Amino acid sequence: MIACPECEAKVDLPDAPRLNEILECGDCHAELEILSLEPTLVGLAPEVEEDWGE
Amino acid sequence: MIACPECEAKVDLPDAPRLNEILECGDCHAELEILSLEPTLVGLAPEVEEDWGE
Amino acid sequence: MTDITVVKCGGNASVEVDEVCADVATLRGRGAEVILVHGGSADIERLAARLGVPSRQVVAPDGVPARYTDPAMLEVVTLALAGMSKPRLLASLAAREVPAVGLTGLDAGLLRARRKAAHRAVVDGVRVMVRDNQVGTITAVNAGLLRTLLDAGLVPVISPPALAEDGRPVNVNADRVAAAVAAAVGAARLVMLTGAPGVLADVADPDSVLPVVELSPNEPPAHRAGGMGLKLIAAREALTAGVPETLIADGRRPRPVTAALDGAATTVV
Amino acid sequence: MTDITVVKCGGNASVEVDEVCADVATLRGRGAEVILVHGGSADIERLAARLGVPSRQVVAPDGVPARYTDPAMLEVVTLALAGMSKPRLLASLAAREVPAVGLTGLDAGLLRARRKAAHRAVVDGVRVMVRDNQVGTITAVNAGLLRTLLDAGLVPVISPPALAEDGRPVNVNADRVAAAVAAAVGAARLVMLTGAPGVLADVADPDSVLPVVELSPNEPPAHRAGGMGLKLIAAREALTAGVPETLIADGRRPRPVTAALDGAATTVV
Ligand SMILES: [Zn+2]
Ligand SMILES: [Zn+2]
Repeated sequence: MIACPECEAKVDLPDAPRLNEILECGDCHAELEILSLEPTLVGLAPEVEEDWGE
Repeated sequence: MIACPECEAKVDLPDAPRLNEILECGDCHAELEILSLEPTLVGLAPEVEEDWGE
Repeated sequence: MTDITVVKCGGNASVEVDEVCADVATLRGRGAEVILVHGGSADIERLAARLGVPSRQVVAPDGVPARYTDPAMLEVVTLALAGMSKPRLLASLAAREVPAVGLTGLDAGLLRARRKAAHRAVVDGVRVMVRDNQVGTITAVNAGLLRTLLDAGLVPVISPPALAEDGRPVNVNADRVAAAVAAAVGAARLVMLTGAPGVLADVADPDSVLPVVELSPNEPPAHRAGGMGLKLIAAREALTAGVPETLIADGRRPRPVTAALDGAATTVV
Repeated sequence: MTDITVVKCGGNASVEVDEVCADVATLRGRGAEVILVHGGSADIERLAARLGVPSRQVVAPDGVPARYTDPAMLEVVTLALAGMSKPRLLASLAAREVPAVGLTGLDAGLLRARRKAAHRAVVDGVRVMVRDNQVGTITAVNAGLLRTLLDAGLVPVISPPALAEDGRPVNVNADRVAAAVAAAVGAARLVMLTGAPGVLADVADPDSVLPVVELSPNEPPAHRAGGMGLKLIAAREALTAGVPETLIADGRRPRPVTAALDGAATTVV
């Protein structure tokens, strides 16, 4: 369980959280990124430019 | 058991012969090389120039 | 006035390697200047398997999967391309008395790239922010180095990796490297050899080679199936940058480049 | 008149690599022309272990063991030197804005070698005629290629393998490559960096560095212990071929080449 950095609502963590995993806040729908594990910390997932050709 | 190519005496083979292994004829002391296995064939081991620096 | 032909090939199977290198020797015999750009996906996959490095994929939001070059895989890419694919090509060229010099982007900043920014993708079924994908897009080519080598009668043999802005190596797409090189040296033509007869109208029908494919400057290319998407993007980049002629042709036949230049290819416009 | 310095280094440990590359940058800043020759035994051993390729030895009739480069090991040598050691050096030089071009003997016939003839040795305890040792001794160096690169302001970064008479790659000793290169380009000096303070009178005493070692033209060198034998043979080859100054010095310190040129080295005559 962790608090959404945008709206402070409780956010459920998956059973096996992964580093850099993207979650969605159930309340405000902000996209969050798991920035570390043990302790589990999240931040707002950044907006990035999509370059669809690699 | 195999015949020496130099003097035709019988030459004993080792228990586990290896390809390119060097044997000595017990009679004429020529150096022989195992050139193949199954069948086991030998030839005279060539004289070669030694270059002791690699 | 230069008349440079840039040839992009796979670099893996020894039969193809010998056929491409024999053709490069032929082209040079006629006085042409040639630059060879290569990948080596089969060498990369085989080496990754031998070293126990998993081949991972990122799936972009549009559903297109791409290689996930994590740091372990970047090491394998460099090892395979510089240590296996390139020596195989160089030995084949040397056997044909074609003087060639092997290069990656790390040589005198030959290929500089902008590191791909963090992006959303699905990895191993989980939606993540991908931050350690060691890939980039080419931003500059050291054309002066290539000119020096060509003037000395040498064939440059070029592959990834490239040098990112932070000075560390990154993986780049070899077809796009070929396009960037062709543009930078003002090549007369770019010939991309592939494991298909050309761009196919129907991927399941090897006889459906399109003699010409027309690309629009802005939209995703049609005929993207069968791995052609990135080759068509690369072709467009070359054409946009002024390379007059860009062909996609079958690399699995004798004299693959000569045959392509004689017309047995898909011309991209 | 050229004033070329040929530096031979190991190429393995990242600290040493950075120190050598920083020193190369310094030397070039003073206007010197530099050629870097490298090995990579630690990379070879590590990669061989990862790939499950056994490291085998041949023991010559005089009891001296040497690496047995069977075909599997030759592949590992090329992979490690061209795919790991060389890219590490090139990235370090690029980070210091030193334009460098990586080369092996396969590039434009840079290093040609005579394949070692079949010879008697003991392998795995059995006396055999060794016929598949993929090694050779250098017979020719493409000095023209090196001159072209030096004239363009580039640092050649050279390693094995070499090209045998049959056009296939063979392993060669990197110290002797350095000597052959120094001789072929008419270098002013050859500096061989090693993992010891220099040539030691007593291998067990790191303070027993000999300031000068004199070699006779025909007999095996004294002070062969600790792996110095081949370096001294290489030094003699360079001196015999006309290289005026040949040093063996510690590569594990900051500014290793500069320190050696300032006198902290063993000079071989
Ligand atoms: Zn929220
Ligand atoms: Zn006999």
